[in-house]
Amino acid sequence: MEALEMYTVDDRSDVYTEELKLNLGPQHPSTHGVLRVELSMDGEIITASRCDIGYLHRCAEKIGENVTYLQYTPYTDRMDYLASMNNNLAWSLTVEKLLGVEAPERAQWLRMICAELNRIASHLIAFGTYGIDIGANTPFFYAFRERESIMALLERPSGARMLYNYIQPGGLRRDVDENWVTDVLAFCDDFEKRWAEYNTLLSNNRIFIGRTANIGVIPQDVVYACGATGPVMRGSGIKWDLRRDVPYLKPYEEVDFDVPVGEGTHGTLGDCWDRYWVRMREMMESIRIIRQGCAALPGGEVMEKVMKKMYKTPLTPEAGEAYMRCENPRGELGFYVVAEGGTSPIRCRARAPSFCNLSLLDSLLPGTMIADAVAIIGSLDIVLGEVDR
Amino acid sequence: MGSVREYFSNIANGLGSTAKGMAITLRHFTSEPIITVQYPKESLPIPPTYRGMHILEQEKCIDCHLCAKACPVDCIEIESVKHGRVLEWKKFSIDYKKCIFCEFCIPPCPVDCIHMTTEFALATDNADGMVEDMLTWTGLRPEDQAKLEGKASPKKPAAPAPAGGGEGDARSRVAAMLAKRKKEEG
Amino acid sequence: MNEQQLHDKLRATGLGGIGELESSARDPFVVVEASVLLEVMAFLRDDSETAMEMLHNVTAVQRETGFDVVYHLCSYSRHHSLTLKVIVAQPEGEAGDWEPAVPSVASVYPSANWHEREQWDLLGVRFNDHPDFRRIILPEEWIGHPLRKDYVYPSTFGEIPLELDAIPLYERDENDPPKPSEPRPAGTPLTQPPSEYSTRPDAGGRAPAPEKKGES
Amino acid sequence: METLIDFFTGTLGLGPTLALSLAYATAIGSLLGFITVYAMFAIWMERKVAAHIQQRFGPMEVGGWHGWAQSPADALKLMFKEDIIPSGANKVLFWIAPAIVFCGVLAGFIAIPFAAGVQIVDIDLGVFFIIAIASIEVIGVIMAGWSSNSKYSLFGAVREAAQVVSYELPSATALLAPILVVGSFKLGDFNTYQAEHGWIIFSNPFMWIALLVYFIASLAGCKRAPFDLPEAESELVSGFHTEYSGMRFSFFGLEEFVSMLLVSAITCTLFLGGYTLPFNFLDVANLAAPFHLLGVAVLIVKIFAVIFVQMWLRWTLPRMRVDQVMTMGYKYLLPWALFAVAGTAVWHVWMEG
Repeated sequence: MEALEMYTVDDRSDVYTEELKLNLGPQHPSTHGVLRVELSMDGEIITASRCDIGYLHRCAEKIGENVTYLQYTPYTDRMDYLASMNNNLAWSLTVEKLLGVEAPERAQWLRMICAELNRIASHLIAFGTYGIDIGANTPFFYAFRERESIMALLERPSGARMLYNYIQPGGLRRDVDENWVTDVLAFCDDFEKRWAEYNTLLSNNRIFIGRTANIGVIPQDVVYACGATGPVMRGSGIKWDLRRDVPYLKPYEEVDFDVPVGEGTHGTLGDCWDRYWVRMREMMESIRIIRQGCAALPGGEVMEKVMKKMYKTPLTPEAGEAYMRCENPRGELGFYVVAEGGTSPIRCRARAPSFCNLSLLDSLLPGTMIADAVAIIGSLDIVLGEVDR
Repeated sequence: MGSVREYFSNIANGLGSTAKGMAITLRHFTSEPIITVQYPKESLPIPPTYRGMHILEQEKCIDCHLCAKACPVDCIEIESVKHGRVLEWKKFSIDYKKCIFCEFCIPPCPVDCIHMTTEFALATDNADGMVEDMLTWTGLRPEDQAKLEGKASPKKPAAPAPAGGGEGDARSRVAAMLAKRKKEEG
Repeated sequence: MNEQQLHDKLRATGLGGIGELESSARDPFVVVEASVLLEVMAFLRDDSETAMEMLHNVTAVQRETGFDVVYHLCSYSRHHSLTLKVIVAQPEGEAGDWEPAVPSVASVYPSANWHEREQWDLLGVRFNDHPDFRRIILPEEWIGHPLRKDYVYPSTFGEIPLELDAIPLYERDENDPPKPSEPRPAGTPLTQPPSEYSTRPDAGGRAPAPEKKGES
Repeated sequence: METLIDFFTGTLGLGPTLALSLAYATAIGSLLGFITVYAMFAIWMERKVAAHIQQRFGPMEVGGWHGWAQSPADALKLMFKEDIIPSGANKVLFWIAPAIVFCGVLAGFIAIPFAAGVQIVDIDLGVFFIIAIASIEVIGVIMAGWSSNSKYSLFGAVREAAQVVSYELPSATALLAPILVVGSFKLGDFNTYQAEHGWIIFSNPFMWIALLVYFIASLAGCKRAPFDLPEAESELVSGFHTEYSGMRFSFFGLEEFVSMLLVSAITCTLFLGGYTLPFNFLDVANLAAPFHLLGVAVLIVKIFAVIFVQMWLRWTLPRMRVDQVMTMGYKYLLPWALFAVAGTAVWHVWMEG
């Protein structure tokens, strides 16, 4: 094997051992897409790692400079394709900030409910695929069962199952049907029972805890230094949530919810299990938000009359720039848009949470085993569509 | 003593959590209903808002190209010739290799002639077949033909409606769907 | 602290090269000289009142006169944020492949590492003293920086053809030619070239006001 | 076996050597047939159990009723698939590795008593013969992993070697407990003992520990979840058989199910009464000539019960890490196996005085 040129001396004896280079990905079941990690191995132990991304680069930022503000909405769907609703929301808020308009109140509440439903769906994927990473296949199917209900709910107003393109600058594409709210509440009731089931099956399983506790510990200063956000940040015990601390939608100020943080229940604070458990509890917080949102949902229009003409005449914001941060399931998604008149921005930058969270990986892997590498990548919960954009 | 207690609690915890997990899976095995559907034989309901393949009501269309301009991926191609108020259709095609089903072509239409159906099964073994012609007839209609012949130089004869493809042809499925919908609406 | 207080605080450090606060912008920003960038960053991070723990985002923007490098900083303990800008003007007579250079802030905020690599990769902005200065998304051997306004899409990468038509979608069987499109009667010559709608106008000049062609 | 030889010499009047060869050929042929049919059924069953645990249907199309013909169809498909050998692989080892893996497991069956008299050879050290011969499989796996010239395969092979060698200890030790009770290594004796004295599992409370330890260790021996490290799908792609395709690949798949059958047969014979019925309310072993074959059915039902538990566990539990597997083997299973053996010995000395 050509990769075995480098010989290293094992400190413990005078036996010569060889360093093994292992390519984890881009075609690998557990890299959650097309991530490639170049590992240097000493037996099962990783000694060094180097991330290689870019296999799913689809020129999203270049496209943003060539289409109108409205036309870019479906492209944001395809960044973090598991949380399209949240991406739409972030982009719409950015454009609204640039235009200086605000969505009607009903649209704001519906946006919140849809974004939280999508957050649950996204965390369900994180939960299910994390089970598969660790080797438990069944929780994945149970997670998809509930995700299917969410997709069916979101499909009714938006017309699509994954790439919703529903939240648009100025409001929503269309109003929900009359039974929708009742069905959402019915889903919430059902989901609570299922959630308890997930915990019995996977979260509290001794083998699962053994595989995830004390693995991939991220200290708080590293979180700040590497720009990690979302559940990765909260898993390390930092109580920060844009929804609570910088409410970007009015309803978030009015609903009551907790920000779950890691507590180091089964080991060190900031390990894989803490990050996993933060996601699990966030699903229940989202259910709380959805319930309050459904109770307080006001009537009215979902899109201003003035904004509706954007479908025929492209939006032309004044020259200027806007940066908007939103709490996505994977962390803080930021859109930075620079306009110089005209119908397209001259720069359209997406600060993707997965991109920043993934930059932690190289510092986490050395010293762990190959099975832990899979657990750590899974606990960061990356979506490569967003990393590479 | 701590480690001894840990040793035994590990065993108890391991066996206990395994037993609880097995109880859950056994309950699913025995009593929970099967939730998947056998797709081609049965299928889940699709809401009427679904964004599937397009359908064009050609009689209404005024050839304004607004849908083509609204398209973020430029997948709509329109060709027609105007004889005063009469339209001679040549082409109205949507390239489903490009289409991202974003629905932006629907709202700009001033006459509400383009719609999205619930048809989504686009799989084909021939990528060339992904460019769907939305027209149900091309050229001039016979009455328009006669009208034009009366006052202008003779044109090419009007074309009959092109024969639809087989049962599996997505376009004929969409056409059937629209006919059914019209019937239901009365 | 709001942006004005942050700006006063920055001014009070006595570092030169700190511009005025652009408070009229939607996100108020401060223009900083590249020479003091690192000191400003280090001050904002370490001072207990500013306490900018995180560098949220690094963006480069190409304008007609040069490049802006934009840093979005935010404080998680004090709930405030600030935008810093370094403006690198394009010198007279420089060609389109001119590469602006700013100091890398990766030594202050390690999170800048990947962001700066991405800006270099896509926009060709050099970050001096970067710990691992490589392309991040495109291959190392790639020529040019695709987000530049004057970037021309290459026809090949090494020996790989990049034009879409050069890559067959699938291998066609010679004996089974693709189904020809349905026959359509020939009409009068086209009055409008179809290419008007199949090519995209340049950014900014897109989609004129709708005209009701059907009623002419 | 003797019945077969008698049939060939007596009824057909053949010479003793020919009769012996023909008898063995018939016995092994029917065993192979049984194992093939079993493996196909077990694969179908695994898919069905997994599907129903996950609220799915599983295979439904091939063959009509619940896709019963899915496995034969898959086998047929695999047979016609291209046999790819990666460049740089050691061709000879790559070719023979699946055969060695399969032979090792298959050889164990010659000592299994399926019913009274339905046993190819009743070897004196039958229990340890099976344990020993089934370990040959490890050699095949290491050959497969090493010869593939793939790093993932190599990882899988090394994990398999470490795991199986470690888990031989607790499994063999746990089997000493029933051996102590019966006082013989002959598998046939276990059935006669249990026909007289009831199932060994009820003979003393320590036997439950021994059964549990053996069951867990045998899971590891068959590379079943939660010990499926050698082929850990999410870590090593497919472990030692990553590079295999077609029929050679299917041998590795079959091997897993056949070794499940083998360890379940041992579990049933040594702990759960073999082919005898509970409380021996129908003395299967001493029925009239054709009816003693009923024992085969009894044993198969028991075996499938054990196999169902193995499948059920697989679809419930996550996978362990390699160091946790070693900890489990050496720190948990081995001491408890020794404890069960010692407890059994003390119990029987004390009770039977």
